Amino acid sequence: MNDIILKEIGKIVIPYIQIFGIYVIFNGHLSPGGGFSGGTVIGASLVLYKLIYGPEMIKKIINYKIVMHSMSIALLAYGILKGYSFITGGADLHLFQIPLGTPGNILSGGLLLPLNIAVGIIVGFTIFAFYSLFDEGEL
Amino acid sequence: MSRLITNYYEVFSIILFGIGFSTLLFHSNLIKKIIGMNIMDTAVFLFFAAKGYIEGKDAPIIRGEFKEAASYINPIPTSLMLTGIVVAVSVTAFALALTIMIYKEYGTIELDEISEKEETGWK
Amino acid sequence: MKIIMSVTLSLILIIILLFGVAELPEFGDPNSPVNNYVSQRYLDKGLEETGAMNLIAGIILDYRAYDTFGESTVLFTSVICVLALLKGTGGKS
Amino acid sequence: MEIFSIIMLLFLVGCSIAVSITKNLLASIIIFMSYSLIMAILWEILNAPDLAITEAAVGAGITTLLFVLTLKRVRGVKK
Repeated sequence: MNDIILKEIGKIVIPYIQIFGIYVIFNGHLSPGGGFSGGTVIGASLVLYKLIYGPEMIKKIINYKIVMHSMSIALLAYGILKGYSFITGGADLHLFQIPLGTPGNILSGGLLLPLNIAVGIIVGFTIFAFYSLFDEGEL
Repeated sequence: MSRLITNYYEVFSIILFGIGFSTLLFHSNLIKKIIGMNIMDTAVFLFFAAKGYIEGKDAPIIRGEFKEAASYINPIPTSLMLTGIVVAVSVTAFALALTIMIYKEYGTIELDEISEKEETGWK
Repeated sequence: MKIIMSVTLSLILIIILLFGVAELPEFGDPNSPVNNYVSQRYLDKGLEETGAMNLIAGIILDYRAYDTFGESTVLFTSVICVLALLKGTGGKS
Repeated sequence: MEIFSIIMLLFLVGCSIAVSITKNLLASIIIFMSYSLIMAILWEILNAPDLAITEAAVGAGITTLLFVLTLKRVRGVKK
């Protein structure tokens, strides 16, 4: 792929797609959206990047190690955060409770925002891994 | 029987389920079979989402201030089906990977030719 | 032959399932058994207990969070399975 | 709104039958993509916007991409 038009349009379009995906993830508890749809949008932008600029460019930023490590860390973070919330919610332990904040702000809803981010990371890298595995058999 | 006219969403979803089932049965191409399985998936999701709908009420998203609880639709079928869609995608990806491996082994994705090659011992 | 067989089979299936649909409660009925106390509880207390404006996010990430955890595990497992099947198959021809 | 949703449901049935009887595999995959888009419109009518966003991104985007890539792998080796 050495098309100059594709490369120049990609420079303009890809940041907007990624910003839209981040917006959908971070507003998941205020408006329709959330981790699944926002993560899919970010994964689609990564797929577009790899389609336009070729596999060598993206291998410097996202390789096998990055994908596997960030997915495992996001999954572990989800389990630990939610397990902590279940312990403090059920038993009478008087541990530190995450404050809920005023409804309507971005930083509200307690654990909903970090959990949305973890789900978004998992889904986005899943989409990217599916594409690169189906396309050329490598991650 | 008059319920069949008022419950039109459920009727259409069952018809879609039947079409997907027959697509799954009578095509010998593996990609067509996977598409049929996806059609069956979406038919089940449509059935569930139609069960949660209530006439003349809003989506369960609070805009402005909280109205009374009786003014929103049932949120449980929506949240359950959100799980189902993403699982359906991963099942589809796994089935397609198996299809590629079958092609590398036998050189075709038609089930009739694969069973013929199995019988004659082509290796 | 195969086509006639499968279409007949799915027509029988459709007719049997339509007998079930004819007995279901009406579409869009507020008093149907689907709208029971569970959804009432979620709608009543959802905002003050989870702090989410989008009640669906409140359900899937707070009340039923381990459901979503299992789903993320399914995604991770499917990536591992596709990796084990397709790694090194070299699609470039 | 009732008539609009019935028209959309008829479109869905037509799309699924067309997927089944089309001979060309690429054409049937593209028809399946339009099936997913119509399904997203139906979920917006049924007051489930989360499902509509997810279906439009996942069903019409990612599933079609995976099908087309598989078709490329399966046909491309033969030539």
